[in-house]
Amino acid sequence: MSAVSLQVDNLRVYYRTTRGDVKALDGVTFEVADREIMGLAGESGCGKSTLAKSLIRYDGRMRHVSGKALLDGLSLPGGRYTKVSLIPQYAMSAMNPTVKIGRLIADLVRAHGWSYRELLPELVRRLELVGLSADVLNNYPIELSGGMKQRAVMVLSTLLNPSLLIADEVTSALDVTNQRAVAETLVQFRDRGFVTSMIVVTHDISLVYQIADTILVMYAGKLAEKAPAEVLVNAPKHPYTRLLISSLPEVGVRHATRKLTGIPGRPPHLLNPPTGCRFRDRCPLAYDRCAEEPPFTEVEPGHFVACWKAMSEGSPGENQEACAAERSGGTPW
Amino acid sequence: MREQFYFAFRNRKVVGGLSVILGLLVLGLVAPLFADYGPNEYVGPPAAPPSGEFLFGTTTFGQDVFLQFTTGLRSTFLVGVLGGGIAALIGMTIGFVAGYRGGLLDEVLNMLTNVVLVLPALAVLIILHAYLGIKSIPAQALFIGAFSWPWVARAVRAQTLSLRSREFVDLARLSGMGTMRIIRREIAPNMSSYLLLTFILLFGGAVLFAATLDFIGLGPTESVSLGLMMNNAVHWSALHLGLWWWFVPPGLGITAIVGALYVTNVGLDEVFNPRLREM
Amino acid sequence: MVMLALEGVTKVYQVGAFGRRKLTAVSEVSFDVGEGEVIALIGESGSGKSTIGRMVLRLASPSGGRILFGGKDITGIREHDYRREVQGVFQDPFSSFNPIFRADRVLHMIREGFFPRLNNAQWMSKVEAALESVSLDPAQVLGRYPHQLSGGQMQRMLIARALLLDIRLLVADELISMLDASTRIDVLNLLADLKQRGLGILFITHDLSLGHYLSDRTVILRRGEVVETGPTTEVFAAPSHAYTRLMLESVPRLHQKWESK
Amino acid sequence: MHRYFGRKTLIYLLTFIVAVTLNWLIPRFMPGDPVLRMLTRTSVSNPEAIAPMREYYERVFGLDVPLWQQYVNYWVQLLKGNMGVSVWLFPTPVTEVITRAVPYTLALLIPAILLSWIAGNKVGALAARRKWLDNTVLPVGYVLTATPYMWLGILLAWSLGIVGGIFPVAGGYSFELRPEWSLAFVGNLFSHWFLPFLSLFLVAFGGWAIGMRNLIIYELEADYANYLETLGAPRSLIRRYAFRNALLPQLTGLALQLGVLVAGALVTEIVFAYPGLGYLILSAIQNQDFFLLQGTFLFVVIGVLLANFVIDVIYVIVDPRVRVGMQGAS
Amino acid sequence: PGDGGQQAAPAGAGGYPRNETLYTSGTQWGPPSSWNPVIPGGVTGTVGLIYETLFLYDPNKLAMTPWLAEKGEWTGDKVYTLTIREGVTWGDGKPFTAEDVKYTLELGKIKAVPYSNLWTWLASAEVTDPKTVKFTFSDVRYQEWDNFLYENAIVPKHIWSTRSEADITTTKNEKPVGTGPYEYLTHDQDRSVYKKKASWWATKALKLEVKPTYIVDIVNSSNEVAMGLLLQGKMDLSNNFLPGVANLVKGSFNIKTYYPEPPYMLSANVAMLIPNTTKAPMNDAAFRRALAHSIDTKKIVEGVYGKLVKQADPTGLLPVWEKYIDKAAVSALGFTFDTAKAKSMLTAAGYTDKNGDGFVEAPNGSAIKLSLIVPAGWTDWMEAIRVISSGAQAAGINIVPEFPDSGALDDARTAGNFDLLINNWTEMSNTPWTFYNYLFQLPVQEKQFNANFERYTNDSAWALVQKLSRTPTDKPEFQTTLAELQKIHLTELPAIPLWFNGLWSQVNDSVWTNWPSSAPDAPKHLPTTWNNFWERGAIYMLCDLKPVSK
Ligand SMILES: Nc1ncnc2c1ncn2[C@@H]1O[C@H](COP(=O)(O)OP(=O)(O)OP(=O)(O)O)[C@@H](O)[C@H]1O
Ligand SMILES: Nc1ncnc2c1ncn2[C@@H]1O[C@H](COP(=O)(O)OP(=O)(O)OP(=O)(O)O)[C@@H](O)[C@H]1O
Ligand SMILES: [Mg+2]
Ligand SMILES: [Mg+2]
Repeated sequence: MSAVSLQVDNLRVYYRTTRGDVKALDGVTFEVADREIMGLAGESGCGKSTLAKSLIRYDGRMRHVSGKALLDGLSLPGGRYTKVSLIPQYAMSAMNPTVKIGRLIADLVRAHGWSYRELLPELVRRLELVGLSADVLNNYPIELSGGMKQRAVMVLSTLLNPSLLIADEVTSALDVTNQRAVAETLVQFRDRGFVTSMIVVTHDISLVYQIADTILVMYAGKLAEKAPAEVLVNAPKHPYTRLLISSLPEVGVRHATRKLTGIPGRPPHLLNPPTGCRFRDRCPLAYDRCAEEPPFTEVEPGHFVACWKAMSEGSPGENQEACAAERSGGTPW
Repeated sequence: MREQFYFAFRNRKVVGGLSVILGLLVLGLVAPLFADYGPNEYVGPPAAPPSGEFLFGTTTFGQDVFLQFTTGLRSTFLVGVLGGGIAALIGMTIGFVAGYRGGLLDEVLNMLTNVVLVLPALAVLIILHAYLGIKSIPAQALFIGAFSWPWVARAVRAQTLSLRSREFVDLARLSGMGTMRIIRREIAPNMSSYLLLTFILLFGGAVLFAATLDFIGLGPTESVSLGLMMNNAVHWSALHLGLWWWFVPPGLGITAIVGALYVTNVGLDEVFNPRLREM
Repeated sequence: MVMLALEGVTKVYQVGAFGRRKLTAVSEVSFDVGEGEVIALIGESGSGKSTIGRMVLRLASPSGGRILFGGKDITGIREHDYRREVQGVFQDPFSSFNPIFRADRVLHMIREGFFPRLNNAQWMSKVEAALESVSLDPAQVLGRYPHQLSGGQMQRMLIARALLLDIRLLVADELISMLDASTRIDVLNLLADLKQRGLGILFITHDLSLGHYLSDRTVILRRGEVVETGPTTEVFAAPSHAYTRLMLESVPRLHQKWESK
Repeated sequence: MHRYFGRKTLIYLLTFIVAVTLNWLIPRFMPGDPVLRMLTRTSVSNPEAIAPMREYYERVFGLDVPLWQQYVNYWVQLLKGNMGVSVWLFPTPVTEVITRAVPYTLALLIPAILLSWIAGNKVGALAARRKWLDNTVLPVGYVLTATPYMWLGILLAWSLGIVGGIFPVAGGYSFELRPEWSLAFVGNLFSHWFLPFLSLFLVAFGGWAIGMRNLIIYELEADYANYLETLGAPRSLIRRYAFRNALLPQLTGLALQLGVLVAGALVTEIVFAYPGLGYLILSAIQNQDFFLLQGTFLFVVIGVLLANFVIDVIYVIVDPRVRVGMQGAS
Repeated sequence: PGDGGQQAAPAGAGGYPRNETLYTSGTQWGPPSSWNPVIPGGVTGTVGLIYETLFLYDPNKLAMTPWLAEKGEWTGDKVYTLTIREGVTWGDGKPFTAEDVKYTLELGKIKAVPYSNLWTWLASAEVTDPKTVKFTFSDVRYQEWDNFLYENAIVPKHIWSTRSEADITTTKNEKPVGTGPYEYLTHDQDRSVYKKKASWWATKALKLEVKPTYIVDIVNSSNEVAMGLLLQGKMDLSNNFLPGVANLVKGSFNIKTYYPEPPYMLSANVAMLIPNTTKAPMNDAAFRRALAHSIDTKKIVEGVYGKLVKQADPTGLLPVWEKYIDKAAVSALGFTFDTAKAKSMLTAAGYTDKNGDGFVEAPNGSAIKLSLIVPAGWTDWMEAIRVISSGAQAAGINIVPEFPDSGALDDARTAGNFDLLINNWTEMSNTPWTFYNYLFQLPVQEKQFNANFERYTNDSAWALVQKLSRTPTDKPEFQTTLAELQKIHLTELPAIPLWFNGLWSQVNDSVWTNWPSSAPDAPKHLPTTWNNFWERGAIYMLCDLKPVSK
């Protein structure tokens, strides 16, 4: 993790609706380093997909309000496929049903000025890597099972070795066993250099923890916390992250032994989000300073957080210990 | 719902289409009331071009084309509403039952649907009309309805199939609701916008159908209709004698009504289908 | 005390035109649910969990085997009576509500079907009691449309709906899988409360951690067949079947990384 | 594959049986006596001659045996390709009358269907791309589909034929010509064919153009289009795919529309006095020629069924989804 | 000849030279399908242009003209001797003989041949020598015999005798061999084409020569198509009913009709209002007469037909029979449109409005509501009965127009299930006997196929009709019997004559001239191609035509 690959600076992207702008991405600033896999987590509707999309392509309703995103000096959105690529959530339906997969790939790479014939050996190699035979190129998408399609799409998306790969909820529809296989494949892709860095969007922190180097947590259109995976899971600083993690049932936790609790309340509506810290209403630690918007600041090397409390504490405080104590209640196995 | 009204009234297609339809409907309902003679009566000079007295001129017999046109509009609307309504009723019933009940009943109904679907409806209607001699507009509408439902049944069946697996249907069953009640109270209301669109298309189809039948002289014999006007105009050589005011208005009327229906349909589709709204 | 018992239950679907192909969704499944017991039915997608749930709810009928409720074959119980005691909540709160009606319609349907004779006041007090027992504020949820409610609220409301009847068994088919991590746990806790109140729960899930969190006993299902069953703690601590082990290894855990293969 | 076609064939067979039975049934329960009609129409002046002739012709038309036997005979004859003898054009066999008219109808229908489909789809696809084109194609398309076939025919006949004098407005070819392979004759055939063709073409064209435009817009919203877009595929590629995929429902649409198109052709022929099936049907109705009417009806049904079948085959060839579904894989 | 004709391609590239070709239409309403002269429904000109009859009937002279026959006369009480013309040959070169005549008549012994009833009153036909046939009758019906002689074509025995009985009545006879001036050349769905034969017997025998080398008879698809072709000069003679043609005659379109002013057309048949006399109140002659007075025929003639037709004579006798009309009887018993008179006649007969609904009730108090039917789609008649109904209603008779399908109407008419209808199956012929036979024929049967639809029973009238048939036209008795029949008709009015339908005929004289017309020096033959009218003299029209010289 040396050079910075992706630099997002105060990016604001809103959705136009009849009732006003939905402030789905309201000033986010972060970096993704070379060879970094960054997990992007958060509750539903917090703007994860919006962030992913705005690195690739604005759709008709999205409005760029301010800020910018640079990938190796290239301003995003731009360089689709060759520089930034995406594995979509809807991998099952991502391929044109009436075109053979090989043909689809050929059309696509040719459109980007590559020769399909030259790419073919590499393509076959990668298919084999994910456990597909070269025959699938002669199949129509419908002739493959869901898992096969997912893997084919992964290969397709990364064929031109993009610098940044965005995987948006690629595993949420899968069974645990497949989930693991896909997640591990993603890591492999990075390790083999098919992609330089990666953003893995998911609402499942425990999954992202398995594969990501760093995890970025979003809340209501804003960044809450970013830290190396280990740190974020074991020593989160933002109250939201903490509560989120503590509400996750895990194999090992049983209701009878330890009752988990959820986060009370609901995330604010992004049409008219409250000023100041957006988590304020649900935060057990909220105090008057929170009426002012907390900046997303680096409190430790590589650990960013947007919380007045966390910033003032500087280092892990008593809250952290409390969490650790709670965890020890679980069944140790 | 209120949101949909809001969009409907802002949608140019819906507003434009509806204005044409309502305008013609009102014309059809109101204008004949002001005439103190019947649409088939010889009231003016024969074959007179449009004038202040006879807005659309007169036929070779001196009948008032405007009066015939406005009276014909009534038939057109009647046949559209009835024919479309009957087709919708049959198609939806079959579609709902087939889709919801499934199994053998579905197979049988599906077969029936497919059979009626490939039968060329107009050909069937022509022989039915030819043999039975359809006299009234409701009868004509019945026959039109009886043969234009299959695609509705198909579409409704497909929709019902997908709705049937929605969990609220299971929930309704768990609450002790019977099949028909579930179809009526749970499934149908969910498709109401779709059903409305379907009805609009059927309405337009029935109007065109009726016009075609009237034109070949198989329409209700005891009424005035736009198709019959065209038939008469052609029959009495209006083309060669240059009586354009006799055959232009009825066709234009039909085109306007059906076209407006289609446009309204698309507009409503945009209203109900937010994805299309941006286009 | 055994309340619900499945004995060699099989379900075969006829698929394709004229049902010429057969698909065995559930095969010879036997297990039971006791009074006030939570049984987790765990399996991957397509393993037949929902089919079992639907058979228990009598939304589908078994092609073989028997389902007993209170010792009686359920086909012998009047459907109406059965539904007073056995109800279900489904995976997708969004599709459990008919989107064009107010959300509380799901409650009123119960009234039509089961309490036609209650007057409005009696009924309302019953509804309010049920809502409060799932920690919903009646004033906040009644008269709202589904899209104005959160997923958690919706699921609670559906549970409240079941509670309007004096149910003894609740079939919960993936009822929290669509919810956010933070809301999910609240619903889960609610189920645990209900269990404490003596309700038997057939808890269907593909998420091992959720099953583990709540259940007393676990049934692991694979391709329609039961591969492993036993008290939850035992199954999870010492899985005997290779498939169970594989699943457990694949579960992503916080604080513990996958061991590389 | 077998199952798919087996099922389709079953449906077509059933439709055919229903059509034949309907066809057989209706005239037998309707008012009017075809034989009598034939005799009275041809002004046999002597009243006393009618009764014996009637008896005689009932036998000729096979109307003197029990109903069930008439039904069986009907099928037997039908399978032999014999649709009976026309009452109106006695003693010409119905099949002969029809075979003379069919080339005209096919010459109208096939080009009108194919060209309107192709052109409509192309223009519809273009319209989905360009705003200005969309703004013209859409209203024009709606007006065209909403136009009754006969009215457009009347307008064309009146404007380009009678007033403009550019095209003839009636008949298959000029009365001063004899059929032969000469430029003059073919040109003459063409000029008579053009207006009926045009009116059929235009109405159908409008429908296809709108259909294609709407389908493309839907297709462009599809996941695969979105994905391709995400991967920076050029619009042209996405549009090509969308077009290709939208053609499939359009193909189904074609099968569904066949009946309507045939109907359109029939009325158009009537407007232009084009000597095809439509004109025959009308005459058969007016002359109560049940046998001819039945024959034309069956012919139309068979034609539509065959066309449906062809479309099914094409569909299977172009849409992999159907094929896979048929094999029961997936 | 059929084949030979087809090979002999006409001059010009695949076409027919315009100035040698006559384009006609108005008879053929469907694709040409039969050239069989024995059964009805043959293509226009099958009888007339290809096959010919023994006599023609000349409606101007009201007399028979020998044609294939040289003469025919009553040589005994019940014996008619016919001498055939010499020098007549069939299209294949074989001579025309007395055997052909005998053979043709004997075809009538086949039941399906339309003239089979001939043999109920004809006893035998004998060929006494190659030129002579002797007919012996069991019952002499002069009028009917004349009718037979000029309406039925003679067929060549040498060809037809090789055919089986079934063949004869079902063959299309695609290669007709006749004696007439034309041979069949070719046909398509929408036309049939005739070519002039190299020689025709009448050229030598009667100095007649048909002028057009080709006749293209165009199948009617609709009247407006005919009008279009006529206007473009692509058709010379249209025998269609062309509504609005009066406007064109006045304009400069080269379009002419027989008369340059109303009624434009000669009269061909009479349209009558047929009351069902088996039902009350139509069974009451007084009611029928009152009804007759309520009808504004003039409005029909002018409003519906644009004066293309003529008001009918109250007797219903066509203008050709003018001289037989008993003027005194007409002025005494005839009827005219007079609503007031209709009302008073109704009152006098006991039909009054007792319940004040504006319509009269029967003397016994029962309400009267009658339906008047014409087939749906027959627009001129539909318009006409609207006029009739409103006239009747004005006089207090509640008549409503209805338009059943034509099949249903046929059934109703045949079975007598109707109140009132319009019918016009009374064509111009050689004798008014056909008219009265149509009107009074008895006995009334369960099904009435083509006569006495009013189901009117009057034995004395029927006796008179039969007597008329047995009376030769030149006997004074003929006239007196006719007068009696007219009186019965006018007093009883079992059918109410309304208007004379035209012998629709409009010509474009830009290629051919000298058409029959009312102009002083113009030919006066019937300008028509209708079936059975060739034998009523229309064939002369072809001989009179002159090409416009270029
Ligand atoms: N097309 C749109 N129009 C208006 N609002 C939108 C649109 N798409 C998304 N939003 C809103 O923007 C916010 C962020 O949406 P986004 O899809 O980025 O969330 P997410 O974090 O990806 O959620 P999930 O986990 O459910 O996918 C949400 O409040 C959503 O309602
Ligand atoms: N109505 C049906 N007709 C035919 N097959 C069905 C039907 N319902 C379910 N199946 C099949 O039965 C099998 C079991 O389905 P079921 O829904 O019980 O699985 P599940 O374990 O609930 O899976 P998931 O986790 O995806 O909900 C599947 O293969 C499914 O395709
Ligand atoms: Mg998302
Ligand atoms: Mg399930």
